[in-house]
Amino acid sequence: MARIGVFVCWCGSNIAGTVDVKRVAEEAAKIPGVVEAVDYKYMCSDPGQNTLRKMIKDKNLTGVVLAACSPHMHENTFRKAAVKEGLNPYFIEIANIREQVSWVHEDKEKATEKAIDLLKMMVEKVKKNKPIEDVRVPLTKKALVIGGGISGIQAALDIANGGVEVILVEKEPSIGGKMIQLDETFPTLDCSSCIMTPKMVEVYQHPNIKLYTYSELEEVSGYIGNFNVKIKKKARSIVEKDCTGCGDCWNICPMHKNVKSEFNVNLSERTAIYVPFPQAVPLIPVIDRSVCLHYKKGGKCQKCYDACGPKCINFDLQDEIIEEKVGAIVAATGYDLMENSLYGEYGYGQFKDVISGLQFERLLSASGPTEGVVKRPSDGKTPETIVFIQCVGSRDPEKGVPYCSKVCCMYTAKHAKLFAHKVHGSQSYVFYIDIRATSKGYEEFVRGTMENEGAIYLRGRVSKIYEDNGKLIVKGADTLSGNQVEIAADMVVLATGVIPKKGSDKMAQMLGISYDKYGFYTESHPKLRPAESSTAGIYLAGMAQGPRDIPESVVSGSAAASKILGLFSKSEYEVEGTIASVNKTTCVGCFYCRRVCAYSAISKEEIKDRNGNVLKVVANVNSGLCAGCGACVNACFSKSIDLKGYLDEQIFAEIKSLAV
Amino acid sequence: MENNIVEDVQNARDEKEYSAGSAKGEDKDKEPRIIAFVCNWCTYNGADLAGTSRMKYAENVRVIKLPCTGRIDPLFVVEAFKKGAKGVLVSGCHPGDCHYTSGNYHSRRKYTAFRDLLSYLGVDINRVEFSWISASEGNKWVSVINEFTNKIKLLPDNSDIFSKK
Amino acid sequence: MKLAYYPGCSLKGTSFEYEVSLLKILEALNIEIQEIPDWNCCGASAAHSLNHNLSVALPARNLAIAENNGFEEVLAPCAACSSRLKTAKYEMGSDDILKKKITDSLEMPYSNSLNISNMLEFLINVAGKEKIKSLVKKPLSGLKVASYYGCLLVRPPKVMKFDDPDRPVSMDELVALTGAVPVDYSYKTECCGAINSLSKPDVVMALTGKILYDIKEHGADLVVVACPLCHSNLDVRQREIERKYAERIGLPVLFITELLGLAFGFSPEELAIGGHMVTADKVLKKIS
Amino acid sequence: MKTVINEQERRNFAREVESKLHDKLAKCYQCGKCSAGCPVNFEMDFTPNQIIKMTELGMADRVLNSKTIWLCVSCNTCSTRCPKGFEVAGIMDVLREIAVNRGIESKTEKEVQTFHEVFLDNVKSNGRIFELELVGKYKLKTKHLFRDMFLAPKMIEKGKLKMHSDKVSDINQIAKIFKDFE
Repeated sequence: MARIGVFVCWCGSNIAGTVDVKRVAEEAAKIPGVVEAVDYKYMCSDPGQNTLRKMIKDKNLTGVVLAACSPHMHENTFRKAAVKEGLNPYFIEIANIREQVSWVHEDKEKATEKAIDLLKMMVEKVKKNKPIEDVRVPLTKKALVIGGGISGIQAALDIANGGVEVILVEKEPSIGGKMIQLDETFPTLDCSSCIMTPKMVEVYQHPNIKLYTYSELEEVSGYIGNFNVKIKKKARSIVEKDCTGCGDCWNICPMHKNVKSEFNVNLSERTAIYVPFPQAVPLIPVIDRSVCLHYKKGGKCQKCYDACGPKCINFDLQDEIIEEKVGAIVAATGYDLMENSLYGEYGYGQFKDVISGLQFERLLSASGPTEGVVKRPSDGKTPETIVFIQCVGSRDPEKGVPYCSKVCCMYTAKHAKLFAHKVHGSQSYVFYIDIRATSKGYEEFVRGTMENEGAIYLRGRVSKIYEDNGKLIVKGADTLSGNQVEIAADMVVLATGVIPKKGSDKMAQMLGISYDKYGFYTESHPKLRPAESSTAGIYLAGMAQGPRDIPESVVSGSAAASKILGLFSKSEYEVEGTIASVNKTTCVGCFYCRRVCAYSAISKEEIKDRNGNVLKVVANVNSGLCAGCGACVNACFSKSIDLKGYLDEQIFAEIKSLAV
Repeated sequence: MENNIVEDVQNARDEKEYSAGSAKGEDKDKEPRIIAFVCNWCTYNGADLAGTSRMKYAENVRVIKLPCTGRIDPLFVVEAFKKGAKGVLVSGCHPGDCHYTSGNYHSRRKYTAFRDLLSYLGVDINRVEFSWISASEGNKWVSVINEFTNKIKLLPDNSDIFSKK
Repeated sequence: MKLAYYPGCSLKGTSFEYEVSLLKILEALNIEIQEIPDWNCCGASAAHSLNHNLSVALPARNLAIAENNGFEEVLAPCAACSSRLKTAKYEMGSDDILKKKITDSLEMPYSNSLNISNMLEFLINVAGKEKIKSLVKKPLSGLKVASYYGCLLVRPPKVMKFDDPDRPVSMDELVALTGAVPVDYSYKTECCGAINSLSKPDVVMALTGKILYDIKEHGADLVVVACPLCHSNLDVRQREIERKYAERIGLPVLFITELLGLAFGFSPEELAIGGHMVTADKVLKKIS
Repeated sequence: MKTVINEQERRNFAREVESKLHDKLAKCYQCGKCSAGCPVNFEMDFTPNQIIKMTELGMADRVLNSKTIWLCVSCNTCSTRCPKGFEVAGIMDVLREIAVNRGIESKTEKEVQTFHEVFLDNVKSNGRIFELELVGKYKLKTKHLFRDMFLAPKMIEKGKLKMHSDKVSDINQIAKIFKDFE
């Protein structure tokens, strides 16, 4: 039988001024199960707390109800006091008679009535309370970062510098991501590879970072603090530890000039055995088995093997599966650019001199196919007039995506600026719809491109590009003057829209995190928890969340890292005990609960007999993942899930107490 | 310890008398009672804000706090009417703001379907209100409570809501 | 499958060559078609310019007659006609009220289920490229042919649902089947001025001129089209354009059916190629 | 140019167009791709994107009296390339129809309007187009008697101009369609 103690707080005159606290206490004392009801001036004060503790001890209380201020104010204060007397903290309930009564009502009679009601509700609830233990989850203090672009690198370095081991997995043969392909970066025009390469090397040499390049995530299971991951290390055909990166192999490869370079976005060629670019990290080649003659012609060609001094080429190497245990994961899988060939009217793929923004970066780059001299892909001539078209694929719900890709306004302004610097007397035309230049120094940067470099900005889209006598005739609109305009250009650069990395939806499914209709990962809360995914222990960084520029990507990488370091700073991960639990006897295994759970906290559990035969499959709540929202309780058809602290019987008791 | 047992027995006896007593005290002219099921993160905080801002509103509402509107079982609403409530308010975070990502959507979907059932049971669906009130909308809490209370007061007083007319 | 044939007004008038050649190649392909009984004009641009409902109702009568005669597929060789028939089907498919009004007015049951093809769609989807290729007896090797699509064969894509609206390939593929070389050029889908031929001849000549000179520049021997209106603008007005811009063009404009007919071994006379304003004699010598 | 916007008029006109168009004017974000690709834009007094904006703002007089709506050849380049999938060509049809319903005669593009009218008359009386009659009536109406006259002899010689036409035999049904929808 319950032994409830009731305390009615005056809160000075804050409550006592409007509520007849004496009467509330008197009424409370009449409720069966209440062994004593007192009123007191300030329950949250030390003497107030001592009164509480004394009564718990003296009257051997099984539950306490305070009629006081909002539980958001002092629930924790009173819970702590209760724990000191050996009472489970979840046996403290608070009737909010300040914010919900004394401060919002004036009629003392009615206010007192309401206060008594609220108190009664809590007394009935606390009678049904059950002890709840907070959940403690052990932590494996090692992090996994997926994606070796700038945000992934930043996250890995920050975590590693915090003294925690990191595994960095990159799909491509080298880390560096998209940023290493860029020439100079807005708005400061610092050279991308100059600031990126040292970071890549730091990753490679960091004692706390284990780097897996040319590797992909194969499987993820477990939960916060306890993830098991399988990484597929694709066969490079090179014994990595022996390779010196001397280059003898790729220099002799007969597939010279036969394979389009991914790094230079098809503007140059690479060999079958190759490093994607000279500053690649690690500087270890990989054999592209889809084009290598050794694999295609039954082992006849082995020129690279013959040329290799340390004999580190092994054509028979197989993919390896590596298993790791980690406590937290950063998903920094990055982005892709939309397919320009969707726009038949722009002739991408048809006209050689219509190129993408990323291709223009490669043309500008000193390490690019033209060594930084701007040349037309068609005839190698230096272009004098370039037309830049913004919003190609972005803000285009018909053929592309409806959202703004955020970086194109800025990189186009940068392109026009760098083009003016590189080719004297040249002219840029930029077709735009709106200019979005909202970060520090951005607006000034764009204005500078117009005012100092003489780029002409036209507000409107381009409808069609024709080829005429080696020129590209760009037919667009200038909506400000209300004119159709035609510009004869030597080259056209399309500012292509940003989309999530191919396969990011599959990755999200593997990780059990939510993603939007485009495939961008969604934050746990768009404003307040931007670094967290919907799943505990998995964090987000970079363009995988949506279009953003380099500074923002770096910030997000650091944010994810700091969240992980914070998580790992404790010995165990603590979760409030108010989570769902399953009655496995009545659960029928329909798993409708799984469909509503936003946290992937419900797994399938097999109930077996002594011989190991599966009797039935039931739902199991993973306490590390459950956030305690209770959606599953409501979804359960057989009433087999309940939420600790908000049990059905508790809520019904509250309602019942109001019966008239 | 022994003392406790004596008290317990006394308590059990009291419980019966107490319920009988409160049933006796039933008052026909009593103000209609409204039960509000609210989520812990948005609406409960909104109501707290109304309090700290010392806004005034009708006394009829009794709040039951839950973590999320997604936890609010439609049976709670039925139970509330059975126990004499004249109106039930369900309120949580705005679409897109749910602390638990999607709980409020589950809730909304459930209530769209639930309205017909309530009406079938004989409850005037005007007695059930669904609203989004954020933690910053103390004033909205006040206006929702006042408007809903007025609406309930204007409805014909059929104290036994479950008896089909 | 019963194939209905909707000739439209032009094929019975100014573009009779189109019909003549069409019937020839269908005969060779062994495809039987039947004219929709008592068909009426689709209303063309005039109807949709002035009265939306009428622009759906006029083609709907033809579709309803075809449906009630047990046809499942309609060939409308004229690009404008096929566009109007397809648009009518699209509009009635998305507007139940309009569909009801129209069927009430026609006093005929109508389910809106016919499949409508323009000439290119018909040749590729119904006749089939394999079969066409197998009938080529006299390959047109050495002939450089520019395909001109214009507007209504591929636009708007949500109604046409055929080929790429900005980089179409279907007609070029048909040209390639004949052994001729398809010529790539910029203005494949630019508008020739269409219906404004009579009311705004200057505009039409400017637009058509641009297309013809571009084709000429890219070295084509002749142009193929699948639209009577395109043909009329490119062929009938060509001499006038030459005079206006004081530069010779001399590009014969053939219907795609005529080109296929030549490759199938029919004589120019059988295909009524002599009916064109710009003579094709010189070009035809290249292949004879 | 200055326009004082009367909200009631603005709303009435925009709604009339939207309901006939089955599309929302607000969808247009004025990128101008329609105007950029329009083959006859060079003859127009307002670009297509301006027409859309002016319609949204309720400038009925200016829009319905514009050259643009009559110069549009319905080639659908605009609608095809519109990133928002807006019915650009469609709005021209709607505006022409509204102009005709309001009895507005185009001052500058009378020929286009007349041609469409003569064309429909021809359909109404024959069920099909009798090209010779169509051309003849159009020339009489516009008094452009001699324009294109030099084409005629050669066209007759080539067999392109037929001297008679086939009529639709159930001409009553055609009349009924016109009656029901005109």
